[in-house]
Amino acid sequence: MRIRCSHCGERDNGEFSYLGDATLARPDGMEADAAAMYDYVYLRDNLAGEHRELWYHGAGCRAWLVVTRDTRTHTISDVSPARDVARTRRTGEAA
Amino acid sequence: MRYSVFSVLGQALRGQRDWKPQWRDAAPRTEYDVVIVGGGGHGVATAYYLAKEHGITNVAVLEKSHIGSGNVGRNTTIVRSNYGLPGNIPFYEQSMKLWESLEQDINYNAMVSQRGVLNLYHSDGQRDAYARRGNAMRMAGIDAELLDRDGVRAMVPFIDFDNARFPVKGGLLQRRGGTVRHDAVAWGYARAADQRGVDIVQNCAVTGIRRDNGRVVGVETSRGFIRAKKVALSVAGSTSLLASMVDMRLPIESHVLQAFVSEGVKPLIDTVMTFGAGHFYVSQSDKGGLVFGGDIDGYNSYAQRGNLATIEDVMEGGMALWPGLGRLRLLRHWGGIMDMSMDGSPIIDRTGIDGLYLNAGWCYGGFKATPAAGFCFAHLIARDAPHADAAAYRLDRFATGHLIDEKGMGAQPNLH
Amino acid sequence: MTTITLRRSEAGTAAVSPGRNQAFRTATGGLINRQRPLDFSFDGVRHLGFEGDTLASALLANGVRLVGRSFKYHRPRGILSAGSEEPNAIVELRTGARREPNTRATVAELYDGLEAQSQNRWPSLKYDALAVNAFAAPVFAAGFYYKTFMWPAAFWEKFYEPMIRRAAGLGRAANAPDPDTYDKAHAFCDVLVIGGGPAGLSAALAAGRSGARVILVDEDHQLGGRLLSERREIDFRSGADWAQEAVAELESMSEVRILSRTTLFGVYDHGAYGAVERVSDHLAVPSAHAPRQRLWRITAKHAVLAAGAIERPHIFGGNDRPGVMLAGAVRAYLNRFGVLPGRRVAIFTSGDDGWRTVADVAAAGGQVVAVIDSRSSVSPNLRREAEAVGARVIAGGYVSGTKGHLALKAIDVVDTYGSSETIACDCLAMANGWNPIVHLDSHLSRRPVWNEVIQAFVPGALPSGMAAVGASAGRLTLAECLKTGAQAGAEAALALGFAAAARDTLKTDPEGIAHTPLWRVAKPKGKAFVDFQNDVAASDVELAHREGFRAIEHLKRYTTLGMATDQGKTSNLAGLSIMAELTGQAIPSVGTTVFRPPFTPVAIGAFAGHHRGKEFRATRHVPSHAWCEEQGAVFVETGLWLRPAYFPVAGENDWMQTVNREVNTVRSKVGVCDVTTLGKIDIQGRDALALIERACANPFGTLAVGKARYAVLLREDGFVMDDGTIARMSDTHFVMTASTANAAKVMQHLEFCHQWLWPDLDVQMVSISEQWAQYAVAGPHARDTLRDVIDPGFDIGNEAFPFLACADVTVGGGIPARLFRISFSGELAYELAVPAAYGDAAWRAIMQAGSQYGITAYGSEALSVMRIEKGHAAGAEINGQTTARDIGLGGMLAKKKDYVGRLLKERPALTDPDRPILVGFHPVDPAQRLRAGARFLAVGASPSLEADEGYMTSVAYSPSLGHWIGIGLIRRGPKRHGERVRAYDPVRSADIEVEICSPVFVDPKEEKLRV
Amino acid sequence: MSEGMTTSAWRPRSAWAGVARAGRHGRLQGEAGVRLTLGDGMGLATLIAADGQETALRQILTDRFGWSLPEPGGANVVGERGLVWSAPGQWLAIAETRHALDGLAEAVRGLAAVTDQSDARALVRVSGPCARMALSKGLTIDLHPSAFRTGQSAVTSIAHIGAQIWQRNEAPAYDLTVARSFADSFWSWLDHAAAEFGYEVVGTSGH
Repeated sequence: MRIRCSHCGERDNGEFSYLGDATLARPDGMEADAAAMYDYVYLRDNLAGEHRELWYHGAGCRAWLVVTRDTRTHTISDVSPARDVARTRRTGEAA
Repeated sequence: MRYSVFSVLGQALRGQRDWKPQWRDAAPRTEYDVVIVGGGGHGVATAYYLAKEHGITNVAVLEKSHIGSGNVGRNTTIVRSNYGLPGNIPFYEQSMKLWESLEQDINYNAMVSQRGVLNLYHSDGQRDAYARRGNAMRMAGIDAELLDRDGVRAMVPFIDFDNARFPVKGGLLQRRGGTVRHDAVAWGYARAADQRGVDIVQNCAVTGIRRDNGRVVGVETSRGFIRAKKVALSVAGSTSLLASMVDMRLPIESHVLQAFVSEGVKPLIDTVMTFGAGHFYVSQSDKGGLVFGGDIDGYNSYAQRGNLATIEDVMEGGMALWPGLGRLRLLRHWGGIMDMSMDGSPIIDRTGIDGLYLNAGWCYGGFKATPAAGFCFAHLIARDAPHADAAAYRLDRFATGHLIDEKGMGAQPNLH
Repeated sequence: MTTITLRRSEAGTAAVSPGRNQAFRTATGGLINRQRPLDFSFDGVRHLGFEGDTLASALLANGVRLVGRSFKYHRPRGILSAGSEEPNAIVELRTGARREPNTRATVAELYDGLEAQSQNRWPSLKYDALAVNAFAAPVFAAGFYYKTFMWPAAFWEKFYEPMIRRAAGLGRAANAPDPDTYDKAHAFCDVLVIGGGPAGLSAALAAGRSGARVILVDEDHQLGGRLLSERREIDFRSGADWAQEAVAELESMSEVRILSRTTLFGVYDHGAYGAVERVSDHLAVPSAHAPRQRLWRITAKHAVLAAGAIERPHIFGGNDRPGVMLAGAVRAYLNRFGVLPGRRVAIFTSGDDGWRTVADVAAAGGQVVAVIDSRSSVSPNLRREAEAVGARVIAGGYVSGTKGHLALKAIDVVDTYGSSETIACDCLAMANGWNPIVHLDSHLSRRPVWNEVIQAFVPGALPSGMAAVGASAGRLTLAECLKTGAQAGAEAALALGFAAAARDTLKTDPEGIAHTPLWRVAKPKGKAFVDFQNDVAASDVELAHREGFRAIEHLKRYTTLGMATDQGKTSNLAGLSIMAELTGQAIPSVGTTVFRPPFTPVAIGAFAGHHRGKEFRATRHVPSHAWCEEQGAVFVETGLWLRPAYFPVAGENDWMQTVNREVNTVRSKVGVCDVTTLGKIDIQGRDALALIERACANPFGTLAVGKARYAVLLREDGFVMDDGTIARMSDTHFVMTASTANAAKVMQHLEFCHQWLWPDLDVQMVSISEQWAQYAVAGPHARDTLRDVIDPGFDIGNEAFPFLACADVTVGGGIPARLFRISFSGELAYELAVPAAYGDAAWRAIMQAGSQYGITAYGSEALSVMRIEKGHAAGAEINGQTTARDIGLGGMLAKKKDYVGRLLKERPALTDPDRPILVGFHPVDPAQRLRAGARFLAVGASPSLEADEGYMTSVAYSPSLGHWIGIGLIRRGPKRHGERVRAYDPVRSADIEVEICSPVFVDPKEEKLRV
Repeated sequence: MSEGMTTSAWRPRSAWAGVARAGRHGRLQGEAGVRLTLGDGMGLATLIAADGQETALRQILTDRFGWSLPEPGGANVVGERGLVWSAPGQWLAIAETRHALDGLAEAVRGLAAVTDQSDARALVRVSGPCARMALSKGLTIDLHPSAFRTGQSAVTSIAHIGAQIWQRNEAPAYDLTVARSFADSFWSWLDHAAAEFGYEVVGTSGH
């Protein structure tokens, strides 16, 4: 498998480590409740199809990436820097 | 026809003419007491024990392909009960005991081979962790031996003791562990369930789960609607897909685990051996091929294949442990889809929906659990209460914190 | 049909007479070098062959036809094919540690001194005792073992299984460390061409001429594919000559790389391919510095599959007799190797293609005794050509059986009217059509589709960037191979932006491919084999059908059809076709088998490459490593690190004596320990503190500049991830340490926190683990020692530099360093960090400075003893299953901030008062030894899971106390000080009484570290 | 501080000490296919831009040091000085000696964090006709001129060991660094990879 890192270009998947679903948002702050945190930590859609997921380019630029990949075919349609995605999301939340 | 040396010899004289299909290729009826979704090892075992232990025979096993086409036919055939946590220990030991009497019970030779499972350790810390586990096993009455280096050498003299990057210091041995011919487990249970009246329905894909007033009433399938009082999901690898039909999210991810077999050779190793300093475990099939594997590829996948990075990792582990493997050839490698749960342990439980039962989250350990999973799942379905040996496999344990995390990896499925 | 003479080897005629026994070598011809005779042996008998031979061709040249015994029935087996699909002719190649079982003689290149042995026979190939199995064949039907061997149960492991295992298996592995080395290489290209036959060469030429980067892979040592084995014509020269010219042109292109002797074995995601190059397998031993094999990982933008096709055998009685061969193989031996596979050859064909064999046999001096075509209508031209060389032609007939024991002597033929006769022959060539090699294109889970015209599976829809051409695409004629290859090569290049010029169509001699497959003969005499190697006969397929194993995967698994080392290359379709017939279905309705990698078996060593033995994983060395080695330190593997465990000195004869001395010296004088292996992270920026506050479970807001603090990190699920220290060097600059084992994990986690959870924090973070050598100097004389190491002007006294202080200092006369007053041992202690290049010098300086106080170097063992004496949690306690509360850190957790793990650590099970909590243990009888991993249970309780109260996590012999001590997790531990329990350790036959105590065994008031 | 250093009696130890030996190794016939020059005593520092300060940082580096900040995957190295891209917003500054970078942190204060890494890496210059082929045995990136040229860099791994590589010239010559503690294992791989071509080691082997 080859993943095109947003910063480094295409690399073998052995350079990356996988975390999982990138659509989940951590319930932040002292107001967050345990039920929401349980949901965030434990429950997954586990889609068969396009899956947005977090990968870490640990053997490269150490960037976290949001990869959109079809879990049935492994076809990757998008890779974005996670920090950019996260910032955009936070802006969206704030708006 | 009952299987025995006599029937085999008899048929040899008759040109094998009289053998019948090992199970009926049943067409689905319109209604059952219990519909089991998934004709893998667990599904057919559950049907068998429903019939045998609980007298419930109005049962259908619905399989989208053919019996045993999933992980029961893709694994590395290892059976063991060398677990260390109280939630797991009684369950896997029950499974081991069922393995020990399986063939006579179902009249099918599944080649249960108690050749021992040897986990190697390479550091004092690993040794102590194995001691902790072995002691827990012994307290539960399960056999466990902690071998030192010489003890290991006596069993597997050919591994690298002299030039190893991570020298072998000893191992945890469970002699009652071993291997079982995987396909035969599925076939044997299917045949035995069929003989007790269970309908084994192949080529029947479940496309929906119908509910009425919060209660399950049946399943939509590629062969029409089938009414059922109870529906039991036993579809490791695809659990989340089935669960999504009733809007249920689960603490499960689907991951691909690769397995490997070498060309057949004369006997080399007569135990199951696990490398403690790399991702590699190996045994030899009765046919002569070395059957081996390693870690999961580590990303969500429903494709039954993996990638080179993992393959090389496994082979490096193999060569590091056993340098005599170099000229042996890899014959075939394939991938299976695992239900990786959030704590590395399974779920056998009711769901929030009346009449819907769940057997899932087996990670890469489902094969060894087949008899007990069938036994305990049948118990749950029949009595609506968990079997004592599987009582810890609750779905709410993630919320309550009663995790069964043997490796201590936390809520990251790909690390279990 | 035009007849073209193959390029003859130069010295073909008289210079070297055929070798001593090469009775079946043709007088001339073949792509072999008759000037280079090669000596080899088979089963101890010496023969001669020629350079260019395979082991199979050389054996045939010497009249050796019996080469092996089958798997189950031990039937005599010969050579079926001339390629990598071979199921029968598998031998043990080489000897000793280089022995390679199951080697296909048909692809093993001959070299001088080659030694091969037949396998799976005893005592000899000719007289194989287990051939009696053949008489028991009626019993040994498919799956018979599932029905018996069950009584008595205990007999399986003791009797039945060992017997079966000994009989099964094929060759014997060397099972000695492989003496050869393996290599890996990574290659990238625009167009990968798989297969160097006419289609592949055309594709490579078209793509190469455009300037694209091309890799051409072929498993043979000589490119040309079937062109080498057939007498064909391209543009008025022989196919072999054309291939040679094509190769020469390709070799002249700088962007084309040709990998011959290389098998493309697997297709992986996103244009990744695996190939193995047999660099030295054609040599007796690899030359110096050369690997035996090299694993290529190829990344290609486009791929052209030109892998060719495999000929299908016929299914009739005794079709496994040595001498029965594929017709294409017969032609390969005749044309390429100059070998007559038999003198009296019969041909059994179901298509025009098989008739090609007639002229080839005749041209090589053999006699064609008969051509049996299963089709009743045969072209008059073909008939005429055959009859012209004296062959009988039987149209509409079939071969029903064979005669001969160890080799073919005659065939039974049934003619179109049903009457049978016996025809003497020593070779039967079977031509039942060709199956395109669809293996590679199905590796990515694509299913092939059925093609009615050629009655075979061909590639279905392929992933983008992949094209199949030539025979592997079902385009079986030479003209189509050339055309589709050139087209695909040009298209791939064009798609990648290279200008590919079209070339003239090449002219080829005419060929007929009319074909009506005969899936099996009507009335076979004797066992008709489908899978030769696994001894699966047509009757086994019938049995599987009878027993309900009708799905293709069931058929395979129940009968083992297609599961042998050839993975069913010659048998899968035959099995499928019989099942189709039995179930009354069309072949594609029965299913397609899933082809898995590798295409042909690959040596495990090749996948491992350099990474074996000591090089399995990298070894990391600490900065004091050279000194430690000089001192004869004993090292221990800790993750990738090699750490000094202890430093024996003269007169010490067991490790414990050494460790006790090290501990005692630290506690009474001073010691130094290399703690460089700790992870070190530099955290700077406006929001550095904010990130630390969210990542760590204890508060840091109050940490003053110049101070360090213990830090605990939780996972989001509330369990402890790691612990370390955080030192504040300035308002916006922190240095954090993580444990050796978790260094990388913590770095990754912090990056996650920063980049994903809180992307708005302005933080600059980098690992400095490698920059700084870090040494713990501990003991009452630690300060005295360091005063001589640290440059004058830095006050490291207790008042100016109290416990938990940190500061930038210089050492050795101006070298920047960092000093932390932290202690793992419980003694007055400092950790001194110096630039790693000065690590060696600093270490020596510390040893020098401390010598007047009796300094000792201490290793990880003494470090561990002292931390247990102090009750500090480490890896055995922070094992991923414990909470901060479990290990006695509950009190330090922050209450007024959000941090990772805050919420879920409060789950009921994690706050259960009955949870095991860390305490200390000492043996009631001080002479007794403790062991980690022992379980705790009440005195007098009988062992059971219910009685289990926890377990010992770490133990040490405490020289400070003079007895063993331990720390461990036990239910309600802190409330039970003084209580006695059993430490039950049956796996080491130990069961001793211990008393629960505080986990801090030494200096509980912490007086020593604050002086 | 820097003046003090010159008077130090402490001798730095090369990362290659006891690991690499000068001279000809591997295949001995013909010209060495690979030439390995050991780097030693160079100044290295990580430079990480503060959020939103990249432009200002770029300016000051140009003004004060004459350096241009390379784009992702770039390396602007002239002689033995320059910057190599390492990660988003992060570069490796290189200079002939560790002291040559002494003023960097002060110069970019507020704009970027500077962390000394002079001791963290082992550096080797790889050149010679077979340099690409030898490196391709461990590197999983494409070094072909159409994909990787002078002025390009990559952070990747080589035979399981983290590495940073940049191309110095079209000869080609590459500078390659690995973490210091891995020097021994890395060299063992390099020896294995280069032996079939014959290789020559030039430079210090430490004291």
